[in-house]
Amino acid sequence: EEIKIGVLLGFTGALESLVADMGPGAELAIKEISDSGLFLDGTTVKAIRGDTTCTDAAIATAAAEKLVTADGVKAIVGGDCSGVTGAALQNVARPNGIVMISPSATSPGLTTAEDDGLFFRTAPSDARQGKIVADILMGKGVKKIALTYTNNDYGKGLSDSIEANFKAAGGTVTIKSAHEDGKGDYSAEVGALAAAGGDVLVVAGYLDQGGKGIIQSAIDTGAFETFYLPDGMVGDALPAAIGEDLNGSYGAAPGTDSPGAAKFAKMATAAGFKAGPFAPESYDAAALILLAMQAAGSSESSKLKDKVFMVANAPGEKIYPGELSKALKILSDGGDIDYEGGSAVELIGPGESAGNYREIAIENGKLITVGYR
Amino acid sequence: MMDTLSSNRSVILFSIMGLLLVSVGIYQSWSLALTILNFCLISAVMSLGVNIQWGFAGLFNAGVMGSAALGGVAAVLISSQPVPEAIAAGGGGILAGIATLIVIIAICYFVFKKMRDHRDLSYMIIGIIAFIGYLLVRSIFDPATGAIELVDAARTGFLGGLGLPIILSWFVGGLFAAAGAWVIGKIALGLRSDYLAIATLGISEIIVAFLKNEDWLTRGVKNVTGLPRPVPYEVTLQKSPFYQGIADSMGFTIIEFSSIFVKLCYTGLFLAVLILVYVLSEKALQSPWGRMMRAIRDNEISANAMGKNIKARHLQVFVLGSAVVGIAGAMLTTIDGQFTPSSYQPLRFTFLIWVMVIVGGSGNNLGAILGAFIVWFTWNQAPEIGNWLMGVVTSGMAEDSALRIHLLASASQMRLITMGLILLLVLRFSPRGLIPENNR
Amino acid sequence: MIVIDDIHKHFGGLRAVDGASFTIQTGSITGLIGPNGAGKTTLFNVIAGLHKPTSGRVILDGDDITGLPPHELFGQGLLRTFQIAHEFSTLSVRENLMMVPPNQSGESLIDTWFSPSKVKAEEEAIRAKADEVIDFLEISHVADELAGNLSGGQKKLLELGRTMMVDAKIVFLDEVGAGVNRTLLNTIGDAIIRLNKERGYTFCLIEHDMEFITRLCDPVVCMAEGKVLAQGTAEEVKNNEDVIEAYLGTGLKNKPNTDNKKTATNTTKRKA
Amino acid sequence: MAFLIGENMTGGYGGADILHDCTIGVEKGEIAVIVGPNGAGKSTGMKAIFGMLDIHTGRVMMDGQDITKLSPQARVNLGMGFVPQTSNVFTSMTVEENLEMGAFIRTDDISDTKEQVFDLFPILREKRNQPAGELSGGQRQQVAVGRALMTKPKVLMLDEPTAGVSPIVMDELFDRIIEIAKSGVAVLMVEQNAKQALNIADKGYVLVQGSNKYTDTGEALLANPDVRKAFLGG
Amino acid sequence: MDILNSLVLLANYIFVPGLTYGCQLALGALGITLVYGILRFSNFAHGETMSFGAMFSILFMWLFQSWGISIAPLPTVLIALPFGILCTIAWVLFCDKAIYKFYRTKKAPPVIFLIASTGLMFLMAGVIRFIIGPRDQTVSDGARFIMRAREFKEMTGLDEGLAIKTSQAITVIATIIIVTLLFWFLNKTLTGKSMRAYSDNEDLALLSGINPDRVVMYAWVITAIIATVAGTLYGLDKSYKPFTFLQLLLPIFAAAIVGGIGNPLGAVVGGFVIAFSEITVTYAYKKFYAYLTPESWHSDGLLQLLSTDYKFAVSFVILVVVLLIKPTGIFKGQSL
Ligand SMILES: Nc1ncnc2c1ncn2[C@@H]1O[C@H](COP(=O)(O)OP(=O)(O)OP(=O)(O)O)[C@@H](O)[C@H]1O
Ligand SMILES: Nc1ncnc2c1ncn2[C@@H]1O[C@H](COP(=O)(O)OP(=O)(O)OP(=O)(O)O)[C@@H](O)[C@H]1O
Ligand SMILES: [Mg+2]
Ligand SMILES: [Mg+2]
Repeated sequence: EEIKIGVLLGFTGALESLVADMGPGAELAIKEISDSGLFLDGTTVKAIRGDTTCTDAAIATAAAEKLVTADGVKAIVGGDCSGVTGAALQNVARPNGIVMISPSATSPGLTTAEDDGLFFRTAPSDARQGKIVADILMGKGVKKIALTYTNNDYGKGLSDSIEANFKAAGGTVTIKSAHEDGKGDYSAEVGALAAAGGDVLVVAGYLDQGGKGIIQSAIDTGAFETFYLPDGMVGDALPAAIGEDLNGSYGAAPGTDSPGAAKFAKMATAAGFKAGPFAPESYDAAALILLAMQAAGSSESSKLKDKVFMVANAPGEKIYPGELSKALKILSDGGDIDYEGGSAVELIGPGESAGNYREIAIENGKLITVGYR
Repeated sequence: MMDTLSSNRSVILFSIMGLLLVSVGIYQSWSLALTILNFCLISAVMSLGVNIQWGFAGLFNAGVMGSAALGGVAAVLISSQPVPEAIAAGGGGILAGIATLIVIIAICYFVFKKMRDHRDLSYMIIGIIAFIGYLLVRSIFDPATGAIELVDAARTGFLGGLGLPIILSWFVGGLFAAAGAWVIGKIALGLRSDYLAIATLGISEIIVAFLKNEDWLTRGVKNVTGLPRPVPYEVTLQKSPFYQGIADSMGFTIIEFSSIFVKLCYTGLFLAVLILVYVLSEKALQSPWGRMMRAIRDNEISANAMGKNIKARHLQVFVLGSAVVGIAGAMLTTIDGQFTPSSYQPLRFTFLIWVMVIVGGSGNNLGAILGAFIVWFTWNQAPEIGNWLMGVVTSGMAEDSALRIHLLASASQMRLITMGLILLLVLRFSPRGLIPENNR
Repeated sequence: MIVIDDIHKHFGGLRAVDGASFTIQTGSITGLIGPNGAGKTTLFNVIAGLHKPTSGRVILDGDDITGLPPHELFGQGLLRTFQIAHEFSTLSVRENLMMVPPNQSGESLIDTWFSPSKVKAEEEAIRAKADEVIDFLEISHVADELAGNLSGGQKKLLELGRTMMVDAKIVFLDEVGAGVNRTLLNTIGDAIIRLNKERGYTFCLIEHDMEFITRLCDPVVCMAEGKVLAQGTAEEVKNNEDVIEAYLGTGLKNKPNTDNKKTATNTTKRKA
Repeated sequence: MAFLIGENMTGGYGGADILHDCTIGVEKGEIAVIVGPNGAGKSTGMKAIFGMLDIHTGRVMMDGQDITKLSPQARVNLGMGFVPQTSNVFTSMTVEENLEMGAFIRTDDISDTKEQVFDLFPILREKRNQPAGELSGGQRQQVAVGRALMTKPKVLMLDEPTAGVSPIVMDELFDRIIEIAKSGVAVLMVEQNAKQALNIADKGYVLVQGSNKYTDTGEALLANPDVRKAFLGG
Repeated sequence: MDILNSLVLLANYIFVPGLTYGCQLALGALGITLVYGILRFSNFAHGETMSFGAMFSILFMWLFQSWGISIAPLPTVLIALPFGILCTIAWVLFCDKAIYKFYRTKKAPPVIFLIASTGLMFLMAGVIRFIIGPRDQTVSDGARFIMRAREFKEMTGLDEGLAIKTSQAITVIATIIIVTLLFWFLNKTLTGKSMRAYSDNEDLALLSGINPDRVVMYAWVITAIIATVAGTLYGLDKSYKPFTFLQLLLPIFAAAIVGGIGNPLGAVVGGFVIAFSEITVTYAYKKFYAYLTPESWHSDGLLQLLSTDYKFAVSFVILVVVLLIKPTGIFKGQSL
């Protein structure tokens, strides 16, 4: 017997370059579990992709509808952008009672939306990260920052939270301005940011989208030399693209001193993709779904939705990427696990990741971990 | 003769379209088929709107996106619940700001009218007034909007709406879009062909930028979710023993039944709108009015010399067409159940609708409808077709061939390729559209 | 009566019309001649509201109509045809004519949607009228052809036909005769005279065919280089030295004429 | 056989046939004139000879060679020049560029010919740098004819070259056409100023509904009372 | 000193980036203008053509890099460019044969071409992602900077720096060369004139002995060259990512149209209008103002007319205003 899991992400459209790693991330977990032979008495699992295009709610709804009613998926990893995720959740997942775990939709609106307990996410909460950012910056003695964010709910929410926390800690935000992803040129944004000034530029964006464009342009014009990199910006691709000029910048991304992130990165490389932003989260979302199924002893969403918290949080044995068969075994033996995965998953409140943070710095054109929070 | 030929053709083509939908129902699921049908219906209304502008009058309106977005805003303003705290915090400021804005516009207009004879001077004065006015209005608006956006930013942070039934917003959406179109038309309709296109596109980008960044009105990129529905919720139906009974007697599970039932309700509503718009615009097209529009489209100078007021007529169709698009925009927001400003992308809301009109056969209402069905269907089913193609292509390859792996990994890109191919093929085999305009 | 009062129309540095003044009396058939580029068409365009004059006024029966848009002038009974045919090429010949009558109730959407019977009755009357015009112009075999597919001359006829669809006060014809068969042109001439006599239309027509001008027009105005060069009866103008030099010339040089042409004198030199 | 001849041409624009077994020809050094009512198919006949529409019966011969299947460009290269009746200038290009385009296939020096055209139509010299679209109707017509003259063709085909030109220019034009013919070029033209045209014509064709109704010398046609009455305005 | 500082400030944040971005838009707009001017339709596939050309340049660049060929300090991609151009020429000529030719012979209206080009846009977008994937690719190697901001400060002793990148210089030079050549070609050479003649009146061009197939071929070849150069230089300056070219299409069209579509000079001017209006209106003039006025006048405000959120809107406002004053663009473009 084979069960199906939907992978509902924007394979085409604005975030396609991120999804190029997120999709394989989710599928990696699914394959790992399917190949283990330990899942639900040897049931195999198959991933089925659905495309959200990131922006088009109609397409996303129809894609979800197809996954659920035509392909008969038991649960969905996705969606990616908050808008389409909300539409798919309300119009498809809820009516059909299907669990969705989103690796990247961070909108607070989703937190409060009626979800009948079906919606979870492995992306960290903005509120928590804002605090971390303020702490790190203050710790370095930074008093004045300029802030730019990608103009979507992720960027907006994160920057709101950073601004609030940083101000509360006594700092000044000289400017807070949005940038659009995928545009041709960021000179105007950088011009305004530079004029406002600040010791550090906080770039709440994505590392291969507008965020990168802003940093590139800021370095080119000499507007800023030091950047703070929140989770969407942390990845090896960024120093690789920008080079030595990024040295001295720092940031933090979800992660523990656990080997999770590194392990995932290795697995990703072996599987032929990169551990880009939200790729570990995608892996974790898929893993959580399947582990919850194992715990529930059933692939039905109505059953597994109650087990997600159990597998994700303590108590239990910590599980990292690549150890899914171990987890399956423990669960089938009636044990308990604490799934950490690639992004140090910790669910709080209404089903979202609380997260620990790994502080990083760029040195010699390389991303290195300097500590944990 | 010509007529029967083309009507035969449309019967055949619509039947094929119907068969495609039915086959989705059989081979995939009925629920999916109905979802697709519903979006097709909305798209059809939208493409009728564009057809009125382009097909009837030759106006190259690339601002479809803006009208659709205005329709969407109407849905928010009509149906979402008011946020009393926000209104208390900034409602007064907003009102004062709007009042000031109106006064300033009135002054500018007054100067414009009074100083007919000193054009350059009057432009200068208007410029200065507008600039000062802009600063003034912002000084009133900014604190108010700031206060509103602070009210529980994560959940509300906006004024909310009137809390009325959402179906009312279809009408209001049409009005909003019409009002917007009137302003745009007054500004831009003097421009021709591609110049008009880029100007309207530009203005609609401005509208969307506004909706995306003015959080106090629309929550901006944080989206307004949970808009009420004009039809029952599946979960409610699932709990009702009455519907449970019906579902049982028809041999469906209650989940299947509820989701099909809800979709059918939508289908009924959308179909009613589509038929109404179709009948009215078909009547218009077949009348002397339609003849006049075709004449204007053909040769403006000559039509003007024959006593037709080109500007007024252009404005009329522009407003009408946009209103229809606005209605469709409100309908789309209704079925999504949420308003997402960042989803208004020119590719999706302008080009795609244009493709529908041209592929279907511009100037022909049935064509526009058929085009909408086919294009949206393809847009949606392209990944399936793509995957299938990919499967065929890679079937002969070795399990671990690098090419096969690469191809399968890129299969999602087949959406674009399939879409492009189908478009090119359709256009190749009927270059004037599937149901061309009959020239008499 | 139309008074053309010191009209100037400049295109950049070029003075296409350079202070033209003359009067078109009500009930007259005024001819307008002049060398190519004299500014005749430009003057028409100014009168008909297509161009705004650089300066000067056009006065129709005492009202200043300078710069009114074409459709308003049409409403006042002022019609014009185009030198380079401006047919509606994607409409049939009949439709080309049927679209002309103003204030058709079918042109209002409200009436179209809510009082179709009224629209229908009106439409039938207009169609009958159009068929009449079509018969007159001897183009009934192409009545349902797209106007874009007409021959050059047929398009010219259609131009004329459109002015016959309404009750006009004054009609400006810009070279309706160019490219029209001479036999048919004579019929058209008769029609113009008849419309003038029976319905009291005033005509102003540009034409290069002097025979035609002589037969129809009184007075004749000759323009050159944007100004009025001469005016008077056809005979007066034809015999005016300036007009002969600038416009008429003195006939063929190479071949002795067998018809009613003067012999060439080779000495004539024209101004541009 | 004539230097250029369209023999028994039948065909049209894809719908019903416009030309019915129509024959038109012209000798070197001669002027042939086609007259007839509007819509008779005169222009269509010219286009057929120039290969701009398909004739399904009949053939076009030039200098003894069958050119029925040649493309219009190929005919230009064989030395045919054509002034169509409508849209016969490049409106967005200057007068001078229009003339240069007329000489596109020539590889020799064109300045002499250009001067000749300017001498013939002095107004064009004055307006050489103005876009042709901004010219008056008659001036355009002069550009159109000038463009064809620039080709230095062996056969010159003119579709109503004098429509809209003032009498003085018309006379000059006819003079010039006679000269051109005398220099050994075959001239085929359609005219509504039929009396003047037949006056200088060696051969005249009267077309009615796509068929040859009368074919004779110019003088004879002029003298024929039926022709005069029905087609030349009495 | 302060005046110098303020000028350098503007140069660094407005002039240099505006010039570069303007040139990038102009190069794109040139291709659009050329197709519109000669073949008479709005080519929506042009953005993807740029992307296609850039992709091939990058593929060849990788090849050369793997062979260890380099022309440091200039970026390697420059030697790959000619090969990219050849591939793109082949591709567009193929597309013309397979797609547009049919509509040309049918004399289809421009809007059909437009929609066909949209179809091609989708197709090419897919093909490109198939070949090179949707991810971001770094193109630049060699010396990135001609002058860094820090170096400038040290050199001049000013407080403000001025940075100029190699890619910026290359872009500007390429634009000047291409525009001049194109202008000269279209207006002075017989072939160029025959191309304009063809676009003006196809039938008459035929009667003048102009070979339409050749005109069309030339037009596509030139378009392919410009597109590849534009795409590659863009990738060199920023980075190459397929998705951006879809987003670039809009400003590029805006540039072509505001300058007067069909006119090469218009494309350049239009590019600058769009680029500079985006940058100047949303720039925060606080620092600039601070340099020029006494201390006591300074305020906390950013002196920003509009937030950068509206930068796109601003360029469109300017565009609409320009069109209202000059309805066919600054340089009196064509209109179908
Ligand atoms: N739009 C324009 N721009 C520039 N010059 C123009 C324009 N329209 C006309 N002209 C010029 O104005 C002059 C007068 O042209 P007009 O068309 O009025 O002449 P006309 O008297 O009607 O001549 P014809 O008998 O040849 O029709 C011509 O020299 C022409 O070149
Ligand atoms: N492109 C076309 N498509 C279809 N029919 C056409 C086309 N052009 C001309 N016709 C038809 O062919 C017939 C002959 O046209 P043609 O242009 O040859 O007439 P003509 O003798 O030159 O008349 P004129 O003296 O008015 O120029 C006309 O009835 C016309 O309607
Ligand atoms: Mg004239
Ligand atoms: Mg003819």
